[in-house]
Amino acid sequence: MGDILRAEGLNKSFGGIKATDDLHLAVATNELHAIIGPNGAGKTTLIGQLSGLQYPDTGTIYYKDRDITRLPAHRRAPLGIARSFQITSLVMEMSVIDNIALALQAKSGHSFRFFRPARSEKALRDGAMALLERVGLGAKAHMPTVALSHGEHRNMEIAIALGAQAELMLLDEPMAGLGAEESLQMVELLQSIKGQHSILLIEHDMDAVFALADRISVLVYGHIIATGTPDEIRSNEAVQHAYLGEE
Amino acid sequence: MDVSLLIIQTLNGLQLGLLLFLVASGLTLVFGILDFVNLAHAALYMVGAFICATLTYALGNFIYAVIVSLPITAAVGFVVERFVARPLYARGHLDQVLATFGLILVFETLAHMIWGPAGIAVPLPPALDGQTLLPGAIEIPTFRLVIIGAGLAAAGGLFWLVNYTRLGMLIRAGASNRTMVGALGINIQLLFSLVFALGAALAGLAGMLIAPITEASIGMGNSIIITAFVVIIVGGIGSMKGAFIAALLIGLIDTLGRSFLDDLFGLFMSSDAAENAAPAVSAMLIYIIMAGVLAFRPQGLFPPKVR
Amino acid sequence: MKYLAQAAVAAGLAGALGVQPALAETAKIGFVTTLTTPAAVIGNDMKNAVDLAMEHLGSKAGDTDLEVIFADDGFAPETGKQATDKLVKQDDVDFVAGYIWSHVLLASRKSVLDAGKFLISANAGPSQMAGKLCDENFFSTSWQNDQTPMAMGEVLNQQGVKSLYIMAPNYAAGKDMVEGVERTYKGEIKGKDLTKWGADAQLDFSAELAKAKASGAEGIFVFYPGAAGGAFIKQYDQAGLSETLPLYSVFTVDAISLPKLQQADFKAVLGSRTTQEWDPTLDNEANKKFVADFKAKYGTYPSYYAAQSYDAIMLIASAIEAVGGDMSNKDGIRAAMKSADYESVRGKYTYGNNNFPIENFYLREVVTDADGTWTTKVVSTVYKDHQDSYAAECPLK
Amino acid sequence: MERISRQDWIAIIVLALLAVLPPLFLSMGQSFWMDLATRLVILAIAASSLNLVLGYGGLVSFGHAAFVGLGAYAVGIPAHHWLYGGMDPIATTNGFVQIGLAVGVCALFALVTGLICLRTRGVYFIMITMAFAQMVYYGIVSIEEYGGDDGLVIDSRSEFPGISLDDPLQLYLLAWASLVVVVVLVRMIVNSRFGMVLKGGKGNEQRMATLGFNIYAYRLVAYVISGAICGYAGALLGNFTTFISPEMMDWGRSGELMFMVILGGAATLAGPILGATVFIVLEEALSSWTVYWHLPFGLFLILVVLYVRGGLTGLLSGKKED
Repeated sequence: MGDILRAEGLNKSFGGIKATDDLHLAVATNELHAIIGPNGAGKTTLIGQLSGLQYPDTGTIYYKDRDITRLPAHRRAPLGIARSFQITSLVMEMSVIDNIALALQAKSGHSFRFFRPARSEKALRDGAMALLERVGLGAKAHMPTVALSHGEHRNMEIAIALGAQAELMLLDEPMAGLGAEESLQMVELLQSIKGQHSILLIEHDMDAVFALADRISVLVYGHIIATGTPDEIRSNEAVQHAYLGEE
Repeated sequence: MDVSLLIIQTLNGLQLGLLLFLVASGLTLVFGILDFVNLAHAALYMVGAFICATLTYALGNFIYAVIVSLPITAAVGFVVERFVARPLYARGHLDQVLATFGLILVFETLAHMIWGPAGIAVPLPPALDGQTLLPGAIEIPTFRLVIIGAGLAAAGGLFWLVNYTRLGMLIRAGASNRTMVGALGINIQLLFSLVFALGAALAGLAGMLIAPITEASIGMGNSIIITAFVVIIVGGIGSMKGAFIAALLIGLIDTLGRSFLDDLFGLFMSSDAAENAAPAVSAMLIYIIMAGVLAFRPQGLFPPKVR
Repeated sequence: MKYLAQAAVAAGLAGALGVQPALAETAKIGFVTTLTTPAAVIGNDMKNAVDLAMEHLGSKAGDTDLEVIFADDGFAPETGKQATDKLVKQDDVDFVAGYIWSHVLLASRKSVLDAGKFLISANAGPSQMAGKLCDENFFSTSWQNDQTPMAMGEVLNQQGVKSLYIMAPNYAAGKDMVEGVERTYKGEIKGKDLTKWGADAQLDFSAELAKAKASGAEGIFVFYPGAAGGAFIKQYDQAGLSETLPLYSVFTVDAISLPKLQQADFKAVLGSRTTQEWDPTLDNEANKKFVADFKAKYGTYPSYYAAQSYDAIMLIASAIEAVGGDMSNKDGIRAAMKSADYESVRGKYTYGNNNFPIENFYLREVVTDADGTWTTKVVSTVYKDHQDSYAAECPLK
Repeated sequence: MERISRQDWIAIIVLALLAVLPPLFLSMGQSFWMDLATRLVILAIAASSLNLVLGYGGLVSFGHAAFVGLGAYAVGIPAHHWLYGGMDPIATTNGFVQIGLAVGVCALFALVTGLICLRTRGVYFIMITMAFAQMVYYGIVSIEEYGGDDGLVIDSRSEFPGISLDDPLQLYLLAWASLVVVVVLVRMIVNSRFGMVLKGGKGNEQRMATLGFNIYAYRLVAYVISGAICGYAGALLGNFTTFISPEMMDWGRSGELMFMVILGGAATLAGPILGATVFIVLEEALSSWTVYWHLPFGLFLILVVLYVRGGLTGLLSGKKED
């Protein structure tokens, strides 16, 4: 079992501020790898670089040993990388099922098809419906996305990542803003897909992270100060000092 | 090519560039801080010119008229901000473009109804009229130098305002992060109104300065607004430095293009063809530059650092 | 059901605005001019003159009632053509007159002539319509564009101006004007600038004036009609060129720009010279009455645009009267117009084969009148009974 | 059969009215009203093409008048050479060739400018599309042979076997049929896979990218389709007015097209048609009322933008569609 994703020596700065500082990271195939770190540690910038919406100033990103550092986002997706957004990032104007169907559409050939109504494509619709059922949103498939709750939006994000049949999911704080019960449901959902995909999880919710993660990396000021199993991290002094100790 | 002509044309280009900067700086301020596309900025340029022209006759002196007109134009801007612009901040640029396009129609027609179609010629006090002899036996109309001076002074004032005052600090902060300024507990509404009024006064000043050269007339804003937009796009929206450099660049290119392009074309085509092609190409020049800049720098030459 | 209501309104409007059953006693004249944009200053002057003509006529030509419908061309050929179409199709006018701008006239001519109506230009005189595109139903009460600058070229020769710089706006008439002066002027042309024209015309001429000054020409010839004229004169003066580079203009200094220049006390314009087929001081009865009544009614001197518009209405009225109000007698109307048998304010003139006037051109000078108002007076006659140079290209006889 | 939505019904009813009313005008002897209707239908085609990118794609093009102008010149220039000689390869009055030229030139222009424009976002996009339109404007102004600033009178309309565009009714019916085709085409496109991606890109560009859609390419294709349709509208307009001038490409004209789309309702099928209708009727009614008509017109524009969200179609259908 090798590493599906490796980042080596990433650097990225905005103005004078170093958001990513000589960052090394490896995600093993089918592991759930969590990244934790205080606010402003550069988590979102990191996931931006991994998904291709931003490029590092220096350093290299390997996906299945292929250099993808400069590959734009839309060319990474077909390789099997999917990402969810910290701030819910769905097409609000469209219906729930249309959002999911788009993810499937992206996986099934090109979309320069101008005449046949997309909503009459059975494969897309049924597939999307199945995914919605899986995340518990089957009943709301035809509602406008904007009408759903925040928690439901997070579930949609997971459905989209699943729909993209991603080998590697980059999940940016899927539990942000969720209530206790919704968080629990999300943990269950992630638990159910764990092991089938490689997942890089960025999350603030420590209970969730320590419950889910195979390995955890701790990011402080753009630099990874420790990587290990939940137990190792719990007992790591540097981590406690830099991060957990603050609490 | 004649060197003294080149110098004169460079000064003319500088003058045009500074006028453009006065219009563009207000536009870029309003855009950078309020994220508001204001096509009607041109109407404020026209309103400034008309008010100043009227007051020149009422007060008997152009200088006094300018001094009195500036706050009046700012007040007009304040009112526009309150009743038209403010409800549009939350909307998309498309709605803003359309509504301010409507505003242009309203202002133009009102000006037509109030001041008539003829336009008003603005006489200058004797001290500003006539010629100034520059070193090298170059003669240039005194008032053109006045415009250059006033433009540079306004640019300097803005530079000071933006970089060394509390208002400027807020403006800079606002340009890069609107929510942050709100979070600072600043009365953001008031800040917006002030910025808008300042922009109106700058546009009005440009109108007042051009009025003695052309005249205050309806439709005078139409020709400058598009050019001013080209300036702020090339410079990078929200960037004062960008607006300044782009305004001078465009002013110089436009003026020098109009005067030397036919000679230049004459080098490699018949003089008749050159005479025909030159006006068209010089009219297109600024757009070609804009497209060229955007092709390589989609955010203009000096995009503000953070979005 | 808003759209249904809308359709109903549309249909209702169609009925209300529709053609009334033609009353034989009313002849309708459409008058296309510029009533918006800064050029409306010209259009308003023309409209005033038309109103005055109607007042003088008592809105009657013989026993026939006259009705004038004004339309705005928005200073743009496309809008002008639309306005013309509306006059022809909806108002069903018998004559379409007016037209300040050559490009508007060129765009609109087909709409009028194809409908079998008469077209009378009260100002624009593009070369095409004097030559190849002449038409038996098209008449001018002004001139062919080239004629006035040709007269100016003649004046320049007489005054011994050896080299010339030329500036004009870049549109049909501008090019005609340049061509006109080049046709008769015998000296050297040192340079030429065609500047942007239209709704967002270029009004800052700094670059061009600097070039003109550097060219070393002995005089500058310009054509800047309407508001642009005032702007030009001012910058010309500010650039201090009145000493070194005397101004010879056509259609630039007129009764429209002079009041504004006087208000701004722009003395440089006094004494400047221009050529024209008409002047308020021309000594004939019709002109005296026209100028006096115009001044009494509107408080300013009429411009040549006004004079030509006044003539256009008078010409039409004379033709209607000649056929006894029978608007179906096209041949009769045409023959009557061709005879130009009416009291023109420029004095008697005749029509050439292309239906452009064969008329005198005068040199005018800007002076102060007895009341202290700036106006013009005739200095000399440059051309007597002058015909344009395109008449030969016109297939009409 | 797919579901026919309320919006579709509005489009169907408006199109049906447009089929019936103008010939009625003509029979009443109201040829001027017929003219208005023809202009309206042609502008509705242009507005529909703009709606495809602006409404569904979220690409605020401020330069669509350039396509109208290019399309019109693609009719005028060949006709000009046919009558007055020169440029033999394109000298023709054959309508198919002219329209092919109009569509082809506009598609090409959209492709080339789109490659640059679509790299920019937001207000930069608005302004750069306008800049390219201005370039075409000044380009045409500079060509003296085609009248420059003064424009060009088209002395011979496009010729098609079996129909004569000199007949106002036939011209109208051609324009109307074209509008129907365009509306159907736009409907198909926006509901297709392609349309889903285009709409998704309007809603959330980043999301679409991370799903693997190269949104730039999709937008470019949409822009080219839109330009081509708009060029076709321009070819019709040239045939209708028989006079073309650079003024057709003025930025104000682009603004008017935008206004039609917003007024009628962006991203709705009937929106551009309703918008063009109200625009034309209002312009006509106000301008025959007063020369100061720009004042009420401008106020109307401001009020519509401020208070009529979703446009007329939104008001009529009473709900937002998915």
